[in-house]
Amino acid sequence: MSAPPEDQQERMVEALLFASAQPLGLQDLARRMPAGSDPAEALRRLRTRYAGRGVELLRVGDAWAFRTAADLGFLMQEEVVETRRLSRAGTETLAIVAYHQPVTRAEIEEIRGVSVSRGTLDQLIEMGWVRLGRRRQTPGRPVTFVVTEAFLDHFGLASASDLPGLAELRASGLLDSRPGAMPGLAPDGDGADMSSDTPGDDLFGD
Amino acid sequence: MSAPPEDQQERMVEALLFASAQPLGLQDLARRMPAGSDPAEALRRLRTRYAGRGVELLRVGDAWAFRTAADLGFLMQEEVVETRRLSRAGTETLAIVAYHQPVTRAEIEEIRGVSVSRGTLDQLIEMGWVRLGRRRQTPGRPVTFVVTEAFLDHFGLASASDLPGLAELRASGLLDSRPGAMPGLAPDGDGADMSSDTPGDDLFGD
Amino acid sequence: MNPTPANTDSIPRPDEALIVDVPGYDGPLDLLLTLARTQKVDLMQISVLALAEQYLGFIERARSLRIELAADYLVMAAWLAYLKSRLLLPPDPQAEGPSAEDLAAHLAFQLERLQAMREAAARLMGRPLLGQDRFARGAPETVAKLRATRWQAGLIELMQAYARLRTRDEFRPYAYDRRDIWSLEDALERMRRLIGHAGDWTDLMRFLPDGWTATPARRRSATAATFAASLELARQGRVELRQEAVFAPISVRPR
Repeated sequence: MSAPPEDQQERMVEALLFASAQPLGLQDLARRMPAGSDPAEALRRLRTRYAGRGVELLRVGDAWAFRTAADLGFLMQEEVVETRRLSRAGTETLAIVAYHQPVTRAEIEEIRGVSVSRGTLDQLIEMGWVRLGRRRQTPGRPVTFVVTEAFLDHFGLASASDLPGLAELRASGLLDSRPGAMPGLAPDGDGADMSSDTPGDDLFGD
Repeated sequence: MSAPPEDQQERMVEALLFASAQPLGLQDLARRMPAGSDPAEALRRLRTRYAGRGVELLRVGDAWAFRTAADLGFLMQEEVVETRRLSRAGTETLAIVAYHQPVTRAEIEEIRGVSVSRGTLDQLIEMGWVRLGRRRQTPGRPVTFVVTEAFLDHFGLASASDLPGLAELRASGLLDSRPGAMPGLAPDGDGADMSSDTPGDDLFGD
Repeated sequence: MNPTPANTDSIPRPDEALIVDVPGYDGPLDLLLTLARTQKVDLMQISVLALAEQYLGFIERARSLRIELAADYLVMAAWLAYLKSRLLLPPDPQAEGPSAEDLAAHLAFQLERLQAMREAAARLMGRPLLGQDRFARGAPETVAKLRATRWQAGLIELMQAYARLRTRDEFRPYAYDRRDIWSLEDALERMRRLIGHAGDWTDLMRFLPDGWTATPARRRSATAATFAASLELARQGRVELRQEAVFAPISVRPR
């Protein structure tokens, strides 16, 4: 039996290297190919064929294997999306911005009754849900905050004015939940906000 | 950022498909490539490039994969995966699902003339070759069974319409159902014309 | 459940062999198909009458050999006996339902269809199979995972958070909170002033300031502060405290 033609040998080495879990050496290839084959020559031809392709024929020690071209390594990364809940401080601040936009930091603090830590607004801005609005034309020209398109997208709103008002919220029974009994709210991880939330606030509440 | 040039996109698809043991769909590819890429065109180019090679680009339903050429299988005896042998009931049931899909259990029983034993469909589903299709919109809304992408991949079929002999079987009316007149066999009571459900219709739709 | 049968594609065997193989048949239709092949004709040309006789003869011999037959086989035998009689008798013009010829044609169709599916299954299994003849990449390259965070917040949570803030303002404005607190300092000052006027044991509650007993919140705050003040005065040795029983009223008198 004579050895297969060179282009067949090239196909064989191509298939063997593709299917093998380990890099294959010349001896491995020769052992698995028909007698008289010349895997070295087939490898040389394959190497030329794959030069510059998305996959390259690489020498690994004394053996050979296909590997993704180095410049395409970035494709071999996949984003794993991890979902996290917004802290209570974040949710409240976001709500205030949505209902009162454009709103200044001082106004947010007045409504929340506690100072807003830098981190909370920064986080909301980084998430793409809040952005800076126009400066208020009042003494000090304070910056204002508004919600973004991404915010409207996430919450499925056509505009922030679609948010139900207090009277509607009350009518729909959404006001029944008590502070501290909010379902699914993560504990406030925002240190600055926590410390300024005086515990006495709730102590004598009904 | 504009999409990479076509030859770069071709390299990217090549790298992604080489790296994966599973077929990847157009969406999988597009998701991992730079924005604006056109994996479909890249696939077309790659398919031409790999035609006749030791490794070939195959369509598997709506997805694509590199697989070694079938004629070189004899070289890869070390890579052979030992699979559970399907019983005759298993292979017949699989063929009935493939050729008659979407098909109900009652229809499978009508064709085989025996009730489908519990394990048979379970085994096919467990092997990933059969899955549930849409419910038939007939009285009782029976569940239907269809073959999967893994089935196509295993048997080297680009789509369910490439099943061997499908056209002849359809032409000879053997994929039609007729009013059952046999005793003790499940009647094809829902009267649905199975031939009107083109195989493949339901295959990847949901 | 379905034992692997003897190879039914082989040449038809003598009756004795067939009988021995009965448990290997995959139901009456499978047995009929095997019998039909002995006619060596295209299944569409098959003589259903002859097939019915073959089947009935087979069942008869199986019974005489005391081979247990599943109910399916007997039901099929009864139906074929009926079909046979219908096929032999002249058609009854009054009869309703399908004619004997229709029934026979349907049986032939079922046999042909089962045969077709068997052949299809064999062709499928004869294809170059993944993992047998065709192979996937043996060393798939792992995909590195990059972490990205997606923030989750629901509209309901957002609205509730806002409602919580606004209702807190409505009912308990921040500035009013202070007005509802009777401080320890206030209570101490008041008790020092009043204790000299109390001759003997006096209920502690009588030291609560005017206007602090109407609402529960104010009453609670004033009670707590006054009680704390009485403890402080007792520590200083200026008053004595007395309580007759657990939760009984607390009395105070100067020392």
